[in-house]
Amino acid sequence: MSILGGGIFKGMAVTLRNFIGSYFHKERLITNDYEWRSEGELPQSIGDYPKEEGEQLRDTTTVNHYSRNFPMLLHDTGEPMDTIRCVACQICERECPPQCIYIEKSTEKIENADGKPQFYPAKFDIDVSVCMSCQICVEVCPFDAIVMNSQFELSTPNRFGGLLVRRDDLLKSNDYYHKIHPQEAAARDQKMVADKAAKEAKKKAAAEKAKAAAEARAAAAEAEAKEDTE
Amino acid sequence: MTQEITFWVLAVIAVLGALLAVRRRNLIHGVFALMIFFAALAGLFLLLLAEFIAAVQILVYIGAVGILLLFAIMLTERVTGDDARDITSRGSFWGWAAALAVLVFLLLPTIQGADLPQTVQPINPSVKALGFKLMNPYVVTLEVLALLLTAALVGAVAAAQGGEKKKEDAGDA
Amino acid sequence: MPVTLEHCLILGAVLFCIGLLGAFTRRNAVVVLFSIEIMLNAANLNFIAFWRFSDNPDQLHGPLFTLFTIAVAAAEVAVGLALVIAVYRHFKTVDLEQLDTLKEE
Amino acid sequence: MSFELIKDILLATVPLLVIFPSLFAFTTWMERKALARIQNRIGPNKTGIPCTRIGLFGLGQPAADGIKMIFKEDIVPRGADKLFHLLAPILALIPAMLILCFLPLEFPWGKFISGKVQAFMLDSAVIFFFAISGLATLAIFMAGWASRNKYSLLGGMRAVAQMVSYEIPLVLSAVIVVMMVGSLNAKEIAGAQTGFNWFVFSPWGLAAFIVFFIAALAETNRSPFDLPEAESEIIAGYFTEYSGFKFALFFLGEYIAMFAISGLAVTLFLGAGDGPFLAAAPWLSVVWFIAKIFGLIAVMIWLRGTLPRLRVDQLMAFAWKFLLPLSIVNILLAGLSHHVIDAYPGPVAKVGAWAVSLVLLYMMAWGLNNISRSTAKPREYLYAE
Repeated sequence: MSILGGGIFKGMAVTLRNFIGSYFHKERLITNDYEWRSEGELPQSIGDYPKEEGEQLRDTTTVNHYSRNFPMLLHDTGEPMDTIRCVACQICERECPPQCIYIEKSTEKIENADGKPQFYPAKFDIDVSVCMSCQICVEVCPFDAIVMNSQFELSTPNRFGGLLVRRDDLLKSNDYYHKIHPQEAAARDQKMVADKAAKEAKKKAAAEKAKAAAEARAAAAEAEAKEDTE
Repeated sequence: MTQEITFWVLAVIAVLGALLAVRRRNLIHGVFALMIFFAALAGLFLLLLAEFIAAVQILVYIGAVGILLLFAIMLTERVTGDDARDITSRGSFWGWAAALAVLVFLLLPTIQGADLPQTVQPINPSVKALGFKLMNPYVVTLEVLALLLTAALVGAVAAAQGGEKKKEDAGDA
Repeated sequence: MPVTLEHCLILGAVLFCIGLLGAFTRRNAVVVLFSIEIMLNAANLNFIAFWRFSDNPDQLHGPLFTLFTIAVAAAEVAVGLALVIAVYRHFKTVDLEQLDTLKEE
Repeated sequence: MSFELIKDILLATVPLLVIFPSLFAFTTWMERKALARIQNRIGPNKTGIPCTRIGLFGLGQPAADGIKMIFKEDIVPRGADKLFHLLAPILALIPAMLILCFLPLEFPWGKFISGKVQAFMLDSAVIFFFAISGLATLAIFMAGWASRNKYSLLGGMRAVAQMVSYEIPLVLSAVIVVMMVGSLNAKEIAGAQTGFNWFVFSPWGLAAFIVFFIAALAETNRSPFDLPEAESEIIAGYFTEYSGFKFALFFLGEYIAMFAISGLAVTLFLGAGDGPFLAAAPWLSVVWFIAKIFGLIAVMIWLRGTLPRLRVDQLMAFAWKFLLPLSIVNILLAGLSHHVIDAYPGPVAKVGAWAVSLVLLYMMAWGLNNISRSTAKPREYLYAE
């Protein structure tokens, strides 16, 4: 039979081991230190933050890959404006609960990666001070064009215009997405590939059915033509 | 000299505390005034060098009786007395008259007339002597007191708790 | 002039009469218990005063008797409040004016 | 007004008023760092010297909390009892500070200025200790009532019920030491334990120390017994409606009460100010005293990092069905073995008495532990129809 209060002593032994261990094995500690920014003045608006993904990558990889902050637009590998996924269908603008997305559709169409002419957003602004990072835009987007970024260096002294993120600051490449949220990015790409394959299969099946129906119609037409000639 | 001032200060606090405890409409204010009264009395006991009694007074009255009164008030009605109902009983004038009569009867003839000992013996307050006294001549009283307290404990719980029996009759009737 | 027995007795008498006043004039049973406490404490004060100015204080009669009265008072408050709660549960009021079921009509 | 009297009182009380609140600041930092380390994080390490980036292990955190508390807006609910709402935190602090004076702390500078070393050389110090620490219960009730909010009143009533029912085992376990020493004076109790024969080394002393420590945890609403102020319970119990400096006063009061009660535990059981090298430097006794207090507080923090919170009925059942009978039996045992050891002065009787009482206490505790489990019956309402 365990001695009286054995459970309490076992529990206390665990916490004691944890307490002492945290001083010797540094890898136990889950808090990674926040290194201070350079002394300089904070940029006036979010756009002025360094855009090259190398600089932002240093920030976003310090936090673990579960963290989600504010949305970003995705483009496939290549020139951002050529391979942008967003087609300005404005579903996310309508679905966004705090209405913090503002899209202006472009007038003409440009070729996208699959060669189909598509609209693109001439203007795509997200007001970060209003966005509550609820990820509804990510769920409703049919083209997987908008996903959550985990960049946290966004503070600006200017409260009104400074927190409005323009389209060019939002655009990030797909492999940047792979770097910050590896599992989610992989799952999303897999889903896209699977959807495309399913669509092709469906198209192929539809094509065959159409061909079969055409042949059946052609055979029926020949049969009628034969009856008229008799 | 300091004794004189402390006595008068404590006396005034005690009288005010008692008056507030009795006259306040809001019972909670009354209980806290009563506790100030107990504290003032504990100070007076200290002044009269009855140190152990002051400690027991604080422990028993403020620590236990006060909290008990608070619990009792919480369980009964009309605590804050903000409804317009009258808080004094009907014959309150005669109550005042009786209290004043007792005061006058106590103060004037008995206290003025009696020749009271003025000598002040040196006292070294020691709990040990009190303990020994409690043991040899008063040990029976101590045991009876213990019995009384247990009986009061059981009686209080029974009286306050006695809901079950009546609840059943109320249920069947 | 230093504190004399007379001061304490007068104070004890005044406090006792305030307790009496409370007991006579208040409607609420709990306040009557307050006033009984005040009266008991006034009596304790007189005991200690007489012991302090007595000629053989090492007999410790005053403090001993006060100890017993404090114990009895505590027991009395406990039982008194239990009764008040029982009365409240039965009659739905602690107003002493309304608790007159013994009075014959 | 004799100035000698005032000088003595000031000389004895001002060091307490200076030392213990600063120890309070250090303890809050220590608690947050220790709890963090238990949960595999680092704890505050950014607030070092203000307006610079030198975070010296977060030692500036108590100062930062203090300043924040001073400048936070102090909201008083509209229906609240203004007077009592203000008075409650003050009343929570006064008894905690007052009982510090009863601890037998000999400050070394006493002999230079020939002042009285201990504020109140009271004959019945232990009784005064429990009497005045009972006032804190009152302050909690006043806080609960004054904020005119159902939940804080409930939290206040729970806290009062808990403190009242844990005060009895606290006093009973102190009775054993008083019985052994034969005096209520804190200095005599400390004197009786010099040379390492502390009371905690005898079996009844150990049992009494454990009961005292558990009851002290409940008395200061800490760790497994912090039900009244638990966030997940009734918001924040009795100090829901307090913000700003009054909230800080409550915390100061709680921590100083923690110091005071562990000070008493050290005086009663761990030989106040008794330690090695005392002959060499007598002023070391204050250092030993405060070191032991910090030892007990470290255990309190350790328990806070380990044990989950008790439910109300478990709390009550534990006090009345486990601690109380155990301390009563402990008193009987201590008295019996005290006389047996006096009657037969040889070591045989001492070892025999110790062995018997150890076994008896363990079996008693084990038996009580099994029957004291509270089976939470469905709640049966007595008054609410």
